[in-house]
Amino acid sequence: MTEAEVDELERPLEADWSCRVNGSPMGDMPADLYIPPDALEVFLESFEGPLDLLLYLIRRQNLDILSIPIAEITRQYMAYIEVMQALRLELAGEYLVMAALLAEIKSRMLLPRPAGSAEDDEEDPRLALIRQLQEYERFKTAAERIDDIPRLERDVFHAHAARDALAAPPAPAPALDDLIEALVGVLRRASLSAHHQISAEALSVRERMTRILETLEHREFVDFVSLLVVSEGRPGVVVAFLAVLELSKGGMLEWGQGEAFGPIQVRRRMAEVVES
Amino acid sequence: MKDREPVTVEARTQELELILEAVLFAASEPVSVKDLLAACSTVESGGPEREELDAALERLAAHYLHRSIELVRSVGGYRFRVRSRFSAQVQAAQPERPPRLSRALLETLAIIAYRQPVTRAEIEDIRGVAVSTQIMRTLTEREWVHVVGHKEVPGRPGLYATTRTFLDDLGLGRLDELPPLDDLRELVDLPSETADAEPPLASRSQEGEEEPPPGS
Amino acid sequence: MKDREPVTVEARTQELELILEAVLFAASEPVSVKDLLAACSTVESGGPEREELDAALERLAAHYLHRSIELVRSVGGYRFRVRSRFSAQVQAAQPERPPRLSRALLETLAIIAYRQPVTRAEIEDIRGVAVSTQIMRTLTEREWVHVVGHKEVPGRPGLYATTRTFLDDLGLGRLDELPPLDDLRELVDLPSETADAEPPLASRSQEGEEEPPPGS
Repeated sequence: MTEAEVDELERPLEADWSCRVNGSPMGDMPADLYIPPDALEVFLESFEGPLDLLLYLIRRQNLDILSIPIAEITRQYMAYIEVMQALRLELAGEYLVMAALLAEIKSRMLLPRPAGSAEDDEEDPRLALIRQLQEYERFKTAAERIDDIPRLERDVFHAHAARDALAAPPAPAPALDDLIEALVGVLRRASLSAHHQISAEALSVRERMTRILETLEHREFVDFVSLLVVSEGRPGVVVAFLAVLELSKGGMLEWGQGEAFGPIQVRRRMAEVVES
Repeated sequence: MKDREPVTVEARTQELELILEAVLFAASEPVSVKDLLAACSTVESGGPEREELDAALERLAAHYLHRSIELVRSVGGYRFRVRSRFSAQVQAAQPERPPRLSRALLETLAIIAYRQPVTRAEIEDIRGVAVSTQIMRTLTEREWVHVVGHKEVPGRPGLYATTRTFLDDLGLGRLDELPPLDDLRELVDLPSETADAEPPLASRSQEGEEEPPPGS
Repeated sequence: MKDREPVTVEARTQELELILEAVLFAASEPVSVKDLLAACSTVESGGPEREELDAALERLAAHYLHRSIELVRSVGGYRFRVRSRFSAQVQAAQPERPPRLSRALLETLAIIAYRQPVTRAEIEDIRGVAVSTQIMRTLTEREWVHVVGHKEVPGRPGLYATTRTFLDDLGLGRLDELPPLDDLRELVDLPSETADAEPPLASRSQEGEEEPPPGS
């Protein structure tokens, strides 16, 4: 049973408090416990603890704890505990501790007090308990008031609109490390075959392949030699040459020679269909 | 004042108003003046000063004067909310109502609110029962309470306090706007006196559960 | 049609519109027609039929025609949303954390960087999984890769290469400032020596069209 349900049940039940319904009293139940046993279980479960129960008993008696015999309160309290046990409710240790405390107070009240000096030292054993009860009651009331304050999503509603039509901010460029890590992941996954797959070609060759393709974008023949940039020195020429070979092998270049011994020309190869 | 065409001024004001509207409806929290200014800084003719922003906010509020929502200002900034007279309709549209908070949770919350910073053991002393871990977890997950430190006693227990979210959710600006804690009540009184002593806020019917009729 | 005074009808329609407005702004999910009807059932003159609800929704949508938000219908029902043209302003006010680049995207980008010019099929062979069109679109939109030509094989697939922007964003001057593949392979080989015994995961990549380069 949820707490909410308990709360729901609590109110009608209290209205019936003084009525006897199905009134078969149980065992040693005190004479004023006129609650049907089924409802009693709900009723007792609704107490938040021994202080709550004790507070209820005292308020119900409408008596000053200082002026009533503690014995009476103790008797009633113990009766409730017995009922709880009879109903096989899970009896929290706190209830039993409270019962013990009440019994202790009762016993101390019975002891004759030595006259004179000791009177000031020894406080009335009921005082500490009363302070605790009073303190608890303040917060019990405060809790109810907090619950009464209009609360967001129960009584008060904010107005908002969905953001899903809004464009998300673009992801930042990857860090070099992220890129490397991703590639290492691919290589690792590809395991042995990766050695054949991703060959250790110099990146400069791959880059030059891209640049040559970009240069040849317009599909006009250019002088092959013009692709070999002499100003980059020998390594540059070699890189460009390898790039041209790679592209040719991939079927991406087309060769031509306008005249015998004329300059060797090269252009991007296009499918025949696209032409005309 | 810069010399702008009247038409341009009108268009600009209208644009500022719409930007504010977009930002306020998109946000899930109150939006600070600083953030509103940042949003408006994207406007072509240059971002507004505080004064112009306030004027645009007023215009926006006026636009919703006869609608079901209102522009409100809270501690954190501005936000739109549904006018309270439509609360019942909003609740009616919700297939499941939010669950009631248990008394145990509310009492724990009240003790933290009024006694903060407070340890779990101190809460348990006041309530006279153990505080379940579930309750502390619920309060923490709702972001109503958090641990603000540790008490320098053996075990260094956490010290709990309420959060800004707690105040926001209750529509309070400051902690001392909570209803004041009652003075200690004498444990002797008549039910009628009891009722008189309580402030009107707590006049809900549930108060009834405290005092059964004396004549039982 | 029931015989109501015109004024009453007008007032009723207005009230329905406001109720819908309240409910739709309070909700964090689309609100179903059923729930909207439930909210409207509280109206004095009796809850509306579906037809009247639709009319009220239309009125409400019209009211926001020139505002920064719009009433939209989606699968679950109706909801308000901020118009996309205010994306930048909302971002400026409350920056969202940008999404992280996915692993799949990073891998694709890395392969293009090291194997350019390269076709999508070749990337898929190396990764062992299909490359989504979304990834290629994102990479192209960010101007990190572009098509530099077409491979003269059936279908004439595009050849992808990285751009100057890609190098700039990575803070590189030239592509060969990327760590050489051989270094990376060492990284891979060291921990995966035991894994060599395992059957290659990317078995479909073995049909590799690419032969090893002449120089290796």
